[in-house]
Amino acid sequence: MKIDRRSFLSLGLGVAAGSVLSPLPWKLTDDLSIWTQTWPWTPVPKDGAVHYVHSVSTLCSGGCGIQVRKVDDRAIKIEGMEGYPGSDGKACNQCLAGIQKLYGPDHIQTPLKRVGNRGEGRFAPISWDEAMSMVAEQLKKLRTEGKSQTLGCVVEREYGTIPQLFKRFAKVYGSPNFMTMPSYLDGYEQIFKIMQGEEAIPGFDLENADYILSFGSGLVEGWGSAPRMFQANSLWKEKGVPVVQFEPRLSNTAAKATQWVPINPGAEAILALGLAHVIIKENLFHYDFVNRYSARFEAWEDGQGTEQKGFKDRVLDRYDPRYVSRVTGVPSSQIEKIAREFAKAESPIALCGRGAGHTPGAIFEFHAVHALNGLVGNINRKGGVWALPKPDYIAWPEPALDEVAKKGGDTPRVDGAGTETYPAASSLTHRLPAMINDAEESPIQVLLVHGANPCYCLPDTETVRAAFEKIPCIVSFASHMDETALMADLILPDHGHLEKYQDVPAPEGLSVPVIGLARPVVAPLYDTRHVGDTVIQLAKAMGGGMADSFPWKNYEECLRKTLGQHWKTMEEKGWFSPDFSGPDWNEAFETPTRNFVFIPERYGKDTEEAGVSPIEVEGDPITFPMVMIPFDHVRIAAGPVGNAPFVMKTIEDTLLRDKDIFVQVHPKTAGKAGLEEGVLAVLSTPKGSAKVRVHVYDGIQPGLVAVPRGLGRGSGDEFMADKGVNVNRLIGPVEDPVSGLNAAWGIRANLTIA
Amino acid sequence: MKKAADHTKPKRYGMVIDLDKCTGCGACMVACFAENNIPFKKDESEKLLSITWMRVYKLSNKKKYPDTDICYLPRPCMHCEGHEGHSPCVSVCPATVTDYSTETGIVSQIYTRCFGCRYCMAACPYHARYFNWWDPVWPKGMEKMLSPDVSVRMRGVVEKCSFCYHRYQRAKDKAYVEGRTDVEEEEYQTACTQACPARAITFGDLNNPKHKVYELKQDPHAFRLLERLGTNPKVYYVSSREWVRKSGDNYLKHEEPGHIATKH
Amino acid sequence: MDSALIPKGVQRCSLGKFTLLIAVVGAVLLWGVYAMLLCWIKGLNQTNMNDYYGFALWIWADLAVIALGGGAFFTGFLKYIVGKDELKNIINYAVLIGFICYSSALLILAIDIGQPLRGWFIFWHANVHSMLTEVAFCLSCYFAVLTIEYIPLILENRQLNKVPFFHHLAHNMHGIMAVFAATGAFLSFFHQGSLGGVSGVLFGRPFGYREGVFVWPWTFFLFTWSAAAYGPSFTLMCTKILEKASGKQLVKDNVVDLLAKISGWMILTYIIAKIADTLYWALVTAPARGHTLMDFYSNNPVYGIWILVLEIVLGGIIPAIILVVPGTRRNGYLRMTAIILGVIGVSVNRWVMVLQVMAVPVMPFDFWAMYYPSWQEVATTILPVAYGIILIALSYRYLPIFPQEPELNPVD
Amino acid sequence: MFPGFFEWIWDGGHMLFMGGLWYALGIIGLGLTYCIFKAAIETAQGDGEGHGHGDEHH
Repeated sequence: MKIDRRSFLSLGLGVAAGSVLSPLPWKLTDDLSIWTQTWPWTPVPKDGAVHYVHSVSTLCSGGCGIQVRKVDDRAIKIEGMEGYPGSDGKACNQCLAGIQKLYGPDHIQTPLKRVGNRGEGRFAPISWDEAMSMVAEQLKKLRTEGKSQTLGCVVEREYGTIPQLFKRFAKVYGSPNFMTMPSYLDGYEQIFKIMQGEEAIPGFDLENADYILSFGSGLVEGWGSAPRMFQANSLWKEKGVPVVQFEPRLSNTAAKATQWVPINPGAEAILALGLAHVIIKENLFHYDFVNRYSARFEAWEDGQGTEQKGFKDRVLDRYDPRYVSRVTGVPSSQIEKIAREFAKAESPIALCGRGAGHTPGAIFEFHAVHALNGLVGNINRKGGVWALPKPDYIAWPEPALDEVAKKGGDTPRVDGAGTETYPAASSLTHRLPAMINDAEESPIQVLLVHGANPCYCLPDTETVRAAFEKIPCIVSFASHMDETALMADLILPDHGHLEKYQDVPAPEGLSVPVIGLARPVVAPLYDTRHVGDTVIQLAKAMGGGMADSFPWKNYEECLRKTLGQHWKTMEEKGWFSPDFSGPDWNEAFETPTRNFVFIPERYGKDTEEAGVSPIEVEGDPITFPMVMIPFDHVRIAAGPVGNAPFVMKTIEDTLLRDKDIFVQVHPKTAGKAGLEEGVLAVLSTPKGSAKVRVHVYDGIQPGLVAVPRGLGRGSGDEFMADKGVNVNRLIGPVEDPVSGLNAAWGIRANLTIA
Repeated sequence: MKKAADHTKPKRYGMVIDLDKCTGCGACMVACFAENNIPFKKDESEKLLSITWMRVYKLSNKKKYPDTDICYLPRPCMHCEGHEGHSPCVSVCPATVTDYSTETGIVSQIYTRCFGCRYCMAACPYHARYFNWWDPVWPKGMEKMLSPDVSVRMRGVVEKCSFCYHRYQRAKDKAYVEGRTDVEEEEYQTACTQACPARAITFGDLNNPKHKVYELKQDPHAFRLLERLGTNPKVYYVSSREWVRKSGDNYLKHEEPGHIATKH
Repeated sequence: MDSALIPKGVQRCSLGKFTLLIAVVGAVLLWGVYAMLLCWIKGLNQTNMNDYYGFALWIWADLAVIALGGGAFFTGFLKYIVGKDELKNIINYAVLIGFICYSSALLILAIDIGQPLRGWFIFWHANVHSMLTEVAFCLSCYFAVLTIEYIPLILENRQLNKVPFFHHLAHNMHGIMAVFAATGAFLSFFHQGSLGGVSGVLFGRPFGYREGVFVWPWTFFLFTWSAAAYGPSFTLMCTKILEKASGKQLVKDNVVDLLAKISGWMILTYIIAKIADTLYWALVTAPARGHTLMDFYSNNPVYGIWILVLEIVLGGIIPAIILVVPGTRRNGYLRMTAIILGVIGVSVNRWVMVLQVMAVPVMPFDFWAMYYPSWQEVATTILPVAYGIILIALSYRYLPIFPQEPELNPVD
Repeated sequence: MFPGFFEWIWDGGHMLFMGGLWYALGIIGLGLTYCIFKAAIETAQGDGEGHGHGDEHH
């Protein structure tokens, strides 16, 4: 056939018509659409058998009781565990998103040895045997050199078998330097010691309280156990319990409160004493408690036989509402009104610990606030503040100490806690960096860090880093990469929080003691080792008396034996609550006079002379005309562990946008500095400066710059790392001269357009 | 509109959210993300590109210091009933992807049918609908956390809150096995309701006098968002604060909330 | 070289010059194609659209080109149904422009949807209550009609017409073109209207929402009307551009005048209806939902009341008056000004009905959402323009588009 | 789109919409078929040159 143009065209048309009429194009179209519905790069979750595992999450300080939904061997979702004390079926954001920490990319997978410079983040995997012998060798060497006291341990909290294993390790090794991270609980601990003569932890019967005075505590922003506090808050709403929030900034807690009372920052103690003034003056205090169970309310004789003014007269002399109003900025009419309402309530309770309580604050504040509770007699009573005994279920036999241990153990602590200067303190870890930096040779030669993240959480992180640079050997037991692990020489990774057994004395602030049991939800994913096992094995490797002090085969045996008869209950229920009935007032206090002491021994004179004035913050007002205050936000974890991706996703765009943190300033403050919403600015403090964005917020006192805590993580997964600024980098500690605690509530600052 | 199944009474699942209790903690969002396989990107701070079936808005009374006040408002899909099931989004979807069930009152979404025209997003005044601008990606290993109950959405489709419909199915299956025709109130609760630590969210059948929501929605302080548009949403809010109630809808200067006749 | 393909009796520029033009425009086209491929392969994250701005530049471009392409159906309607025979001298060009506009609209839609490979679900799982379904059906059908109207033109190319089958086919198609044109007008009426309905039915968006009759909001009718009114203006504008580019008069003045007059009267009646609609909306519809007119035009960096003035006064009243009054209409400059203002006016209307609808906050605690397109969106929106220029250039060069051209420009 | 398909409903809206649609499609289809067939027949009959150059059709 001759192919001319005509037949070619016809052929083309024929082919076109033919293929349209054939099923081929339709079939292809259909196949393509099916392909788009099953793209191979869009994961299809595998189905399987569903079951639940109960556990306790250790990601937050509150210790949320959780149940984990599993499909076959995969953990799918975390929910709250019904009936768990405090959290009762609920959990905080961090714990709810905990599975992302389990499967997330920053889970450390194997022991690591530093190969780059300190903090550079270059590590090489090594075997467990190698890692363990390296640590053991270091420790042996130090001990033979007679420098056992230069071993330091930093953990987040003191209680539970794991911190106690570290404490015991340090003790038998011969070092007093077992340290915990600062928190408002340190303030309460000291207050119980000096006002009630007790070694105790605070419990707050908030569910039964009927009037809440909060001196800047972020009641719904991470103070105590978050889910418990949310539920308490809802209960208050249902019962119409008044909540008064004193705070310079309209926080979420202030917004939820019945009444937000803006106050000059740092003046909380004065305000508390002003309230006390009204209560005393108008005879509204609890007569029975004050007259029969307290001391030094009235004038008293000191050891030298000199008469000292009592609490009553001191308060009446100095803190009349007009003066207090001037210092705090709270109108005196309001002070009077609140004081009356507070005193007339059945079970009023006053609380302190700023924000989520990451910084203790001045002991005066704790004293003034606790004195208010004393005035209304709401101590160890329904709806009041309880002094709970420290967890005592860990009853290991006293270890036998050899000469080195005794000698080393008797040396004064590096952080100064428990020394003559700060007798009531048990840990002052924020003082450690300065001590190291000021010394020629670091007083800490080997530092073991578990569960804590001092390089992120301690104030003035630059100084902390400098101090850590000076420590010859840092061993981290982190399960996830954090700022401190980055500074370590060796990382002996612990199992993740869903991969191990652990006792969790929890939840914080609950008025009954509870011990929860965290248990493995999934088998460990990587070549990690339970930190308890690591410590026990290290002790065994040290040999001699040290090995004998750790008689357990492994951690699980240690835990089972420690919990003894309770183990079964805990396995079944997930927790157990030791019997506790608070003693009556006549037996409750263990001060020398067996009374609640309004003016503690050591503090009497100091207060008398100096009075209580707001804690001054660092920096000169001319270079730094504003004042920076950190604040806690409930969607940002400010503790050792940062936000999981899901929680990052909940952060508002007025706190973080892309990599920029927002600081909050009042429109007037912004106007004065020529700043507008969203502009880039430089926030500088005596400790450093940072690039920030401005959020103009009506709910903040003019002159302040509020910075959210918990951002600016220098490590971790891509979802949280390098976003925003770590406020701890911009603020330094201010030492409370009496307690040694960090009393800083802010720092002077300046905010200028970038 | 699907007709109600024969043997059970038609339900209208809905929520009552107590804004006095809500603390804005965001646990509802986190629980929702985990329950529904919501993807997450490196940067989620651009909220207009961030998939949050449940989103907690922050409201302000816009007053000056110290009279400033704020309130949080969790916003799931409102599962609007509109007029006889004509919710704003259902009637506009060209491919019958989204539907109002007269059996449950739930507005469904068939991801594999959606071709991503986003008309429904334009129709929804609550911004409850989200588009998958990117392929969902889980870092290596993290796909282990995906729930088999909810399919993962592919790039290019719209998604939204389903009132955890898979939980309803699960509850119904259970009821069926146990020889019951109906699902009990506590058997079917959404993930956000379950997670809300303030117990601010109550979920149930608005038609059923035995369910808590039935009573709660009649609170004199109850309101719904943008009622005046006639969307007829099934999520109620309760607030004791007047300015919050007023923030729930648009009012002319002389108008007062509660005195406006609304459609439906 | 290609003289055998060029229609008899007309003069065309050299092939080299022509190729250069095609190459330059082709480069722009390729840029657009590259952006289009990016959107298809990487997804719509290439755009600056977001969850508040699900409809943006593309949907505006879609609505605008369809409104402007309305010249095809309305001129067809006037010629074949009303019987304005003079319009045969411009109908081919109107059809060509319509074809370009509609094919562009379909292409843009194919880029705009998140799952183009299953875009046909709109037909398969059609929800007849959706305005978009109506749009899709009528748009595709009317595109088929436009193709049918365009095919005989192609077949009239000197070489193709030598094929007897093509010759007969073209002849027969011309023979029953009135039927096609009538169908096209019917389809156009609906899809132009449905496009108006797209925002008009959004009762969740008080800025776009309008009341109406039965299932159709007022915008349904306003859109059809405005397309019929402004479409011919756009045809005239394109004619003018081509005349400028070719340096020849292609259509006689009386034809232009007639179409301009019709367009003018249509704009006038439309703008009266539009003003009535705006008043009713501002005074009744919006206040019933708690909004005042100024809520929609304040507290944001872009949308002020100026846009309403631009649309209605500058883009409506003024061109209507100029085109209706014979004296001003016959003034070439004024006529052109009116036409351009009209084209701007209708484009602004479509912009407002898409982008401002998205921008206005509805929840009282929400905010004005602002948006600017990404380069990929701009490139894919320019793509149809480049494609249109190329198709017009090719058609003009090789097809007898303008019957009056040989007469107006006799070749020596 | 076609009766009998998944989710097909016979209601007023459908009848109106689909009625209009198929009516339009029918006209277009029939018109096209008519033109093509007629052209094919005319081509076969060879009276291709019959109606000149059809300028009147423009």
